[in-house]
Amino acid sequence: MVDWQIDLIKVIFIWVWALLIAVVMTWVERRASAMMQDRLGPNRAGPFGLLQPLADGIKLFTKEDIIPEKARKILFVLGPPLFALPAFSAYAVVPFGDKIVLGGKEIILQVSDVNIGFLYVLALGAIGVYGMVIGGWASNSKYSILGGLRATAQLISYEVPMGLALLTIVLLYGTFSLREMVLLQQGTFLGFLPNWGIFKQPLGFIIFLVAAYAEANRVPFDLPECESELVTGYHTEYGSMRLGLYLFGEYVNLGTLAAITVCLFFGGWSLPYVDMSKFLGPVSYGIASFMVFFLKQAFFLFLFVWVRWTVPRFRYDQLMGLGWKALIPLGLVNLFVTALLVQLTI
Amino acid sequence: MSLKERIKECLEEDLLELTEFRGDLCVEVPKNRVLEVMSKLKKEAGFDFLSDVFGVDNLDLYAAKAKKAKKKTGEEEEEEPKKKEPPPPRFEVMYLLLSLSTNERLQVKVRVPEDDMDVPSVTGIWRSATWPEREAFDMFGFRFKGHPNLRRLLMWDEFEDHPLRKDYPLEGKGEERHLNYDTV
Amino acid sequence: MAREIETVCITTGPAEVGDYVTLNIGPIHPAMHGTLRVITKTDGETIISAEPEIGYLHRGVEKLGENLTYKQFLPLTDRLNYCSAICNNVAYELAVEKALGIEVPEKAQLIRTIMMELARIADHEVLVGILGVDLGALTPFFYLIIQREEIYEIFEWHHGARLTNSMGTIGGVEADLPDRFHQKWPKMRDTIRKANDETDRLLTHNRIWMDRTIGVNAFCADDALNWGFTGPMLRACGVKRDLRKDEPYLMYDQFDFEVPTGKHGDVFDRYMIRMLEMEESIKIIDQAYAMYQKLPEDAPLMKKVPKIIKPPEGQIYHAIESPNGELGFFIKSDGTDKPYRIKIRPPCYMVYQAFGELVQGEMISDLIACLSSINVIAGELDR
Amino acid sequence: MNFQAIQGEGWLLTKAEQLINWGRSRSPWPFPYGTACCGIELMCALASGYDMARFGAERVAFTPRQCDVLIEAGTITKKMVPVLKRIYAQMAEPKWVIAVGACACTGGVFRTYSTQQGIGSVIPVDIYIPGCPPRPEGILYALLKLIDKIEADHPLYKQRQKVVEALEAGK
Repeated sequence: MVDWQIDLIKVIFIWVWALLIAVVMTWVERRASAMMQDRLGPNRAGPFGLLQPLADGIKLFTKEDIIPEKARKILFVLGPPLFALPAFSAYAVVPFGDKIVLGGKEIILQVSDVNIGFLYVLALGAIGVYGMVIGGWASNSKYSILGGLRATAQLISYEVPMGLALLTIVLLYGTFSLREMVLLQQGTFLGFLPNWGIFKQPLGFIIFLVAAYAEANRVPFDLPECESELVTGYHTEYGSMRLGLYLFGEYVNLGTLAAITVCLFFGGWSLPYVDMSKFLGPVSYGIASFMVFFLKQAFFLFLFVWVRWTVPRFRYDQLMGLGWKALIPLGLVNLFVTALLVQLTI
Repeated sequence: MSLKERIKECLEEDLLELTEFRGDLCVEVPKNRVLEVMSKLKKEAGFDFLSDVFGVDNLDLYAAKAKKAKKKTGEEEEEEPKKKEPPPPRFEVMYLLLSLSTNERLQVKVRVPEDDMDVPSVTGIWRSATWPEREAFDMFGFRFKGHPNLRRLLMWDEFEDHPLRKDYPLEGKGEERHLNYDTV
Repeated sequence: MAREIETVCITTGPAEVGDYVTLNIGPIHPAMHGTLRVITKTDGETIISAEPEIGYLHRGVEKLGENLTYKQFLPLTDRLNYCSAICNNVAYELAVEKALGIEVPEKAQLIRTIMMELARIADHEVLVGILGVDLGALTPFFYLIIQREEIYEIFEWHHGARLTNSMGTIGGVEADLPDRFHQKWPKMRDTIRKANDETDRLLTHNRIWMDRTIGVNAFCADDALNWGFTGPMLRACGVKRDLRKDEPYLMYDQFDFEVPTGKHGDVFDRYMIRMLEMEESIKIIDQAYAMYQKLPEDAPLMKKVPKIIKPPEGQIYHAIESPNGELGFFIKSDGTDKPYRIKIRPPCYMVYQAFGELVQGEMISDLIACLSSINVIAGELDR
Repeated sequence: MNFQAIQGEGWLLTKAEQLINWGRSRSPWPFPYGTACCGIELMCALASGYDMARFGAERVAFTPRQCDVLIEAGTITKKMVPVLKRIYAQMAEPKWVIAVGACACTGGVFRTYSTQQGIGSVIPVDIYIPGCPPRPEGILYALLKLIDKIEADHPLYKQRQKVVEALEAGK
């Protein structure tokens, strides 16, 4: 196989994977929330209601497509794809496994190992905001615009602590490439802990996780589409498949964030204390590393759902206060201390 | 001192009538003295809580009474139509007062004739009269003088009648609210 | 923390300066419980003025009452506060009984008490659940709803309806406590406590919950009395007033229970008072049930009342402590079989008229929290 | 091309119709227009004990654009009628309406000056549920009936007619 064919296969694989995660997450969220609330959840479409997302998709596709008369039509149409696409694209730099040997060729399980992969992820995360703001503004509805405004303020202010938390990681590993970071997390730390980012940067991890929840618009930070206040926020006026794209993009986004959390803080595809490559064949090692990565990612996806159905949501000013008054100073202190430690140990 | 005596002492000449039924005291006061009476009751008699304000339409009550009287007296009345007294005021406004310290309740009644629907508003004494007075305006048509915002409360703004009046039919006169995108 | 609120009339509002956005919330809005509508002027997220508009569920109950006989009006009282219909039924029955000048037998009083307190628990459970939903915590709602279903089961055994109970009649109650109640209650007491405990653990000490509720919409006692607040809303402001204690009806003067009061009148206090009141209600039911068990089994349930009820001419007002506050019925009788005028004094009506002042200067999220914590039931608000 | 295949018993369009109906009937997102007592029972039907979400009626959204089934639970007063009309107009096709309870069906006990005597005269209604209020089971039963109705629908009827007309013109 030539290189471009391999790349194509990897791209298709990652698209299907992202889509599958989004679809399954829709189902998991509904069923898991139902289980937490002493209910059953959707169980009529297919076995255990597994086909529920498909039914929703078919329904949304065949629904009448309404563009409100007074909406900005071009922007209204542009909003949902702008929201969903960056989330998909961010998957490109996620190393979802170590490597696999096929036909004597060593293939890295990552679409492209960009050496600034890290910045790429941050940049795409920021672009996703436009989808919400444009959608909110173009709808010409007061609830939508309030949702859009909340989204902007929230996402921009949580980019900063997220960036600070990530900077400490960069300082620690001395690289911008996600793959190299994962490789640096093999082995043990202090002799008994896995050499994972979370043990070296516990504070950074907490800041990153909180910021990730805010980036993903999940409770307790789901202010842009907070149901009881703004009806459904920025996508109040959206119906049919455009709404589907927004809902879908949200789950893809969750998948990306979970994957990046795993890469940065939980050793990516590597298992602690065990080196899988020693006793597994080249092909099975590739698959196993992917499975390990996927399981770790699944845990974080479930964490998103778990938190979503447990806590109440913040108020707008409290959210801002948490971002600017707690997370950013903490992030700065953390960055400073890390820089000092890195300087001293080198 | 019993409540009755206290009320009598407090209201003096403003007390037109004092009735008691099953332990509920009801005093009638003149319409133009409502504000003074209420402040007196609040400050001197200790009725510091306004439970409710509403109207009563006595149209049917008077009609039934006249019918009864007619039955009793037979044809006598027809012979002397000139002697008819001017009809009693049609409406009443009721105020339900409560004393938080002694837990006593008092009903204050004001008679309002149909041709003069102006009643002084007590919103200056109790803010709690704001919506009840608006509702009384909506349902009976009392004009509360001094009310900050006397608009219809329960019915829509374009509605013309006052539904709780006795001469308004139960099923209405077929009013409908029409679609108006500016005011919905 | 009770702050002084300047006396700006809500309806005239502040002068029209600046660029404010008029945001219409309701009547169909997730937090508006179906039929409420608030027109707000906002500056960003801050509310400059809010004016509630009601009447979207005005069904003409009072006019209808003038055209129905005393017994026929009873089912209509269910549809006032449909979250705790039994309290409305009993309030109306007590008012008519007062007009008739009769007192119902002890057993009937105890059954009424038990049912009313169960209804109070059901009502408070809905309120706490909905408050959670409106603040983003959905899960406690489901835990509480399950308990409410259990309470509904008891109602169903006793008088055959879940929601619109029409319990009892003028002069007593029609049926004894169902047999299954005796087995059910001891178990249910624990499950109610467990659900409350779970809710308590999920919400009360949750940092976000505390941030969202403590100090929000604080209201001082003087203002509250001036606006005509009653019930939990008034008690949250620190006024210890409960008609069950102050003007005892039925046999409430014989029970031993506490009246929980708050301090600041904020959303958190209102929430806590409801949580504590549920516990007090359980206590009352236990005592009433103990007294009930001491009575002979063939004790009368009904006072003899004529088939057609014709109270003598006169007017009475009788109020009880419903879950929302003082629920009063004013009945003017002209000696016929139909009430000449019925006026219902709904508790949330008086609270909701102060809504503009309650939320002025707060944020949109607080408006939602405030509305949920008042527990406005459109049925009794608009009648 | 076989003419028979298009005229109604055809394979492709019928299967497409079945697929669409399957999707629609498995995800009837409700718009809970609960105004009065029935709204509380609707809430019970959505909550744990009865769990309407089993049938896919999960995502309760209060924006008419995103919903399929308008569940009108409770009295509609004359003051509310314009709002109801507007909400119905804002919903995207295909849309269905369930009228829950006596008040929504006929006005119920409230035969008064301010109550709309049944919403059937204002918006088209698919399913009426009697009861004051109906039990949650009643609401679930109505939803199942609605699902039956959706499954018997012909969403591609217009397209089919077009093909038939084109073929007939070409003959």
